[in-house]
Amino acid sequence: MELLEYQAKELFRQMGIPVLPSQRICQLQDIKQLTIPYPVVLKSQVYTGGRGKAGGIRFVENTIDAIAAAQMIFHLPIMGKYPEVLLAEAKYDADREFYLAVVLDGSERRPVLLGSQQGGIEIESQFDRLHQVIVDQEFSPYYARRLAIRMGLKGDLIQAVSAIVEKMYRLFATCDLDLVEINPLAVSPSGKLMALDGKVTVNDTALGRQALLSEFTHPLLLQGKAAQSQTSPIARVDLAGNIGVLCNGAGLTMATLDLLYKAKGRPGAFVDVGGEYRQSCPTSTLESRIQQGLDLLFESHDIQVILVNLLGSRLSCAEIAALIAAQVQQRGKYRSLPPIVVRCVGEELAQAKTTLESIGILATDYLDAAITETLSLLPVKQI
Amino acid sequence: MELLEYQAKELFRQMGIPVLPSQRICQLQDIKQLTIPYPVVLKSQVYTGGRGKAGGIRFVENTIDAIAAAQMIFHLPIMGKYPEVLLAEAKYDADREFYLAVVLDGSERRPVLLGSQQGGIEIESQFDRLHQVIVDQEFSPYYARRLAIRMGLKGDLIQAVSAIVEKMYRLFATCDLDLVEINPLAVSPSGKLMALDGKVTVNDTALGRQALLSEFTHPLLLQGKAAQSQTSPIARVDLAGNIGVLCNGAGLTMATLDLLYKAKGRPGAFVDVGGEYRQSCPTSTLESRIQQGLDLLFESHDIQVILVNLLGSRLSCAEIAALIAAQVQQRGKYRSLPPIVVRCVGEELAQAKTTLESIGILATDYLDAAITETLSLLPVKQI
Amino acid sequence: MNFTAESKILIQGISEPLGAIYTPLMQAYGTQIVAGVSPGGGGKPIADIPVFDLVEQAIAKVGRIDTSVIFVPPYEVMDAALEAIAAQIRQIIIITEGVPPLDMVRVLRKAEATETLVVGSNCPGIIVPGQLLLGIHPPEFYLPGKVGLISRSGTLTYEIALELTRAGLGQSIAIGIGGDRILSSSFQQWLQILEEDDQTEAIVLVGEIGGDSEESAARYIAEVIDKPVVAFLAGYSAPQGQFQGHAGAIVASRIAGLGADIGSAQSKLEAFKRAQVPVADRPSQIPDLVKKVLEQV
Amino acid sequence: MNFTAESKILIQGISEPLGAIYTPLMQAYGTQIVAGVSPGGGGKPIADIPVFDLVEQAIAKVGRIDTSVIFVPPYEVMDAALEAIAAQIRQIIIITEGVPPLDMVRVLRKAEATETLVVGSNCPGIIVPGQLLLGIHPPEFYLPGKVGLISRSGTLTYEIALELTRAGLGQSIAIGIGGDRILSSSFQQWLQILEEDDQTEAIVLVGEIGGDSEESAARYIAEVIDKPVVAFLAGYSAPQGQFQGHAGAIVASRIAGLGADIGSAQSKLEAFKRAQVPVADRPSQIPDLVKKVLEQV
Repeated sequence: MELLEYQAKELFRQMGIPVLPSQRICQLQDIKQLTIPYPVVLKSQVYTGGRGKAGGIRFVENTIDAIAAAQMIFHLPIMGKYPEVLLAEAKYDADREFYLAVVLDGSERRPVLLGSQQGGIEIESQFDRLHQVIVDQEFSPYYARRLAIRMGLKGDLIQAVSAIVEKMYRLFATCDLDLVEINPLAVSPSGKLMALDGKVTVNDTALGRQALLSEFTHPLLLQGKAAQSQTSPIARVDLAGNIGVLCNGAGLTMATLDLLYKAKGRPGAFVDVGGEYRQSCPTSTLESRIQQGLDLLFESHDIQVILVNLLGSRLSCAEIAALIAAQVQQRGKYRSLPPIVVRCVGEELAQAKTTLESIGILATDYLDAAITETLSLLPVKQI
Repeated sequence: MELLEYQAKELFRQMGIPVLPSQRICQLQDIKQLTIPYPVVLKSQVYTGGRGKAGGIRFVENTIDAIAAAQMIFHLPIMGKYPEVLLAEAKYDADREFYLAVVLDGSERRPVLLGSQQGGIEIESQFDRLHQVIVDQEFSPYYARRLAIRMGLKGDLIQAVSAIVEKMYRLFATCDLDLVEINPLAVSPSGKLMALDGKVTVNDTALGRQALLSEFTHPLLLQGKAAQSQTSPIARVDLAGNIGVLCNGAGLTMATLDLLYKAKGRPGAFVDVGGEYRQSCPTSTLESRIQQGLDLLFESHDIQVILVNLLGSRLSCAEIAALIAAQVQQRGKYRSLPPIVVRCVGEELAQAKTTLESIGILATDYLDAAITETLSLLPVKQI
Repeated sequence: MNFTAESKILIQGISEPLGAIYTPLMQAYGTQIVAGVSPGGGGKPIADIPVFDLVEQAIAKVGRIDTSVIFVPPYEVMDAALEAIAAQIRQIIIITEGVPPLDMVRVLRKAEATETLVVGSNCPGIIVPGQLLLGIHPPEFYLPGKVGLISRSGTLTYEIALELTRAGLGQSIAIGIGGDRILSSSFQQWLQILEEDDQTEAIVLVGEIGGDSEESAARYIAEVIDKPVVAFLAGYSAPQGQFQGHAGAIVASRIAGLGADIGSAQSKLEAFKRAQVPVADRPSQIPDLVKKVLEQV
Repeated sequence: MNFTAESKILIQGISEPLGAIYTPLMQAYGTQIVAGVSPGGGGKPIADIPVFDLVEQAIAKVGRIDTSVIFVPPYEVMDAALEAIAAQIRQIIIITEGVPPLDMVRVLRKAEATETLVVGSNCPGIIVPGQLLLGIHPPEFYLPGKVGLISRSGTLTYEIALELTRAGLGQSIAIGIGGDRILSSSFQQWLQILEEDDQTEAIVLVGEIGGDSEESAARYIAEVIDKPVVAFLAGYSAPQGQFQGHAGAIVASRIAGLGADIGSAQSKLEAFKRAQVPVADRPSQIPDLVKKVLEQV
């Protein structure tokens, strides 16, 4: 779960990472309560990047300018998203801009410290200039100093920058982050450091145990999309086509979609009812997840055929067939449903076939056959 | 630095260790503001143990009883100390009482978990029944479960007790404690646990870095004797005799006192001006520490002779002699000072002897000679 | 690697929902589950398996344990794994999904220091067809044989095992290394193990888009693997961001010099091409490719 | 143990107050100080010694380091020691006083895992008379010879060295193991090292009241040390609580089965008596006892 800039900076403040005085602007009249002296920077608080180039950051010299700029930013979509909050911050004159980050590296299977003396908006084109230090053993501040040295820093800046990296790492470890990034870290002519922008991504698996911390530190940690995704783990992803796919497991779902595309089909939505080993959704509720998933596909008006592809050691074809048959009969009372192809594997396949064929649904244990059959059920012109 | 019970319990509450509702009583009229329903327990908040047997814990049924009991406890010295605060706490009926502690074990050079099913006031006579688990590697909750098993617990109590031990360990590690103890940990008939008394000792070396934490958690962490001992590291320890000792280093000080006792002398006070390698008192101020120490001994009216014994690689006998001579001459202007024997070792001893003998002070580089000389300077009847 | 019908197996979290479901299935497959651990549940056997409160109690009672299979809830996985390592268990399989990655990093550091083989988290475990099941693979999809199967997926692994089995190509072992960002054992580690395994004659590697596991594996195959390898890849058509790895990981991969396009199906496909590893177009094509590479040996 | 005139020495915290004072004294004694570390101070030599920002930079420039002597402030000691260990330095001496004990525990765990010898914290370090000085012993009190001196104290160690030197009994080595509660190397470790050291013919052990180091050392001497040992003990007359170890430590020691009276002078004296280790009545008596035990060998 990504945090907004002002949330990230609130965490920075608590960790002792230097940030500028700032205020949240939730509505235009908040501008009048600004206690930060002008000039002030107003920044759109959206999750996507590139807001500077899109015009979501404005410098203002007085209240009148500020209200006009805030109104503009509130109505400026960035990558399609409107901000709910702006951040008003003191203006800061940087002599130089550094880049610092701590990120979880799946390849090294360790946290990695990243840094560059060339920070700012061009960092994405400068990955080659990023220096890295892998935190192979338990963290100790010498890793942070090592990064400062690799960045080419000298003298007092070594300790000043490594002190900030150390705090970033503690935030990273304490809050189970995927990423904490400061870009730019402004360096004043006298060597003073200031985090001008901040990005924090919390690992979703850890949200459940950061509840207490977030109460102490920042209640926003548990708001937003992640909390939602925890309470309803089954979601339909809509695509541009007309075939609905219900499958269990991300890999099998992707492979099934790939097969449909390769056969010139156009998936219109898919639901991954999940693997068998997630503790948060015990297997005992697999049945209810299949039902939820089917309903989600039934709700999509673009879907003209549904492919159900389920594999696993505890899936009985007969049970799946009974489940689907019951649901189709129940939902079919009130509306017409798209045709369904069911692919499952097991000893009771014959029984499943009987159950499903009686209501006009084809069942097979071969994936290729299921793909072919699914496509054949589409109206001819649609292919 | 030891914390008072109510301070320890405040930390327990923050860590999620169950404690009873309680209120601090700083003066008698606070009793009237009690929101805890009667019956209530009033407890003297003193650093020493044995307050229950001394009468410092009283159960009261109503406000009138409570005021009388509080008045009594405020005026009851325990090991010579009067409480400044009482703790009023809900009464709790325990089915059983356990003992739990986490302690730093210098012998094992590790933290050690301690536990017993026989807690309560008799624990000191029951050390043999205490079970221990050494936390040899980085802590993980299985160490806490191992303690629960060694304590002989079964079923749900294993997880319930180990969850509390885990929190105690986190408190121990986060706050740099020497000791955290819950005695008794009350067990209700239904298996619910409650920390009825708590003891927390913070390691003095860590007080400097617990400032931030203590601001977040408990401002009292930095109050009391430890803060004092940090600002004035030179202290005079008074004994029953008449010889003053000024020495550098704990080991040498103890050995010097031992030699005086063995020679039938009676030390009346000593000042350890400290080793050479303490970062908090850099060697550059050794001179001022010697001056402070001498002044502390001059202030004691029981001291009839002073032995100065200083050793170290950067101590010049000539400089020490000059320092002592100057101070004796300065202080001696206004009052009569006890005779002094100076023991120091180095090339400039001859010069030191000249300096000191001119004002009637003997200097020697032999410790045994210094001891003999010191005793010889006492009035004969005193020996 | 020590996974045979003689292996002595411990189940940590035997009374957790998944542990309770899969333990009897593993047992039914012939796996020698000698003990279970469930703190607070010690002394009450489950499916005739003795249950203990602590791993060390289990070992004291039943003797040496070769492998522990972990089913405990996500936030208890790190402690369970460290407890197993402290008790000298040197093979650990973590089935649980949703383990915080920094917990896995701590387990990994300890595993490396103690030369412990850890699989997972978020994985179906290991099956050695005809010998033992350590996890949740559906055993009826598998057949004893000579093909080693290594996969980042769960159910897709079963799909491919099924295709191999239907084609009469049995498996020497199948390992789901897991789908999480921090994986305790990598494709490389398992490629090396299967390269040395006498029972394995060919290897099928099942990858997904996201991360750089496949790219690294391809390079590793080109450099040190002599046994024939066939790959399959899922996610050519996956919508952007839906299954992709995290931007931060991509940043880090780029810095590691693995190219800007890392993680995409195209990048992985090209990596396999460079390593001369045939990539199957569909699961049902895998048996043909395996037969072909085996004939070339 | 590798402490000779040829040893290459690093000073961590060379620009800290104590580092700046004692580095020239060590150098003057002939100690080969090849580099200093002072984060932020790299590139500016001190007393002709090259100074670096990181330990790894120092090693890259000057080559192998045998021992690092640490003078950094108390809260930076753990990091400095871990940095030295990570850079493969296998002997570390921590002079600094006031290091939080749990920091020392973490250093110790790492030291044990890497077989690193750590001395301190809060200690005068090591002197090998005539060869090298690693710390703050006053070298003029020492004389090359055959007596190994191990002590928990600082200045008391010098006192006893002085008595030996005055009596013509030189020292093979003197180690201040430190006065803190968590000591990275114990009396036992040093007894074992000196037992194996060819230069050492007799050992003087200087203890204090508090803790159970002397009791454990006495048991260890009785069990495995063949070289003659003489002990001295400070604190017979110390007022209760003034120099005593912490109640918690005593609790723990009692549980460890070391008796209820652990930590007192009486307990230590009896332990030495049981181990047949003569205990000197006063520092000036030590040379006589050493001569006596050497004659008996």
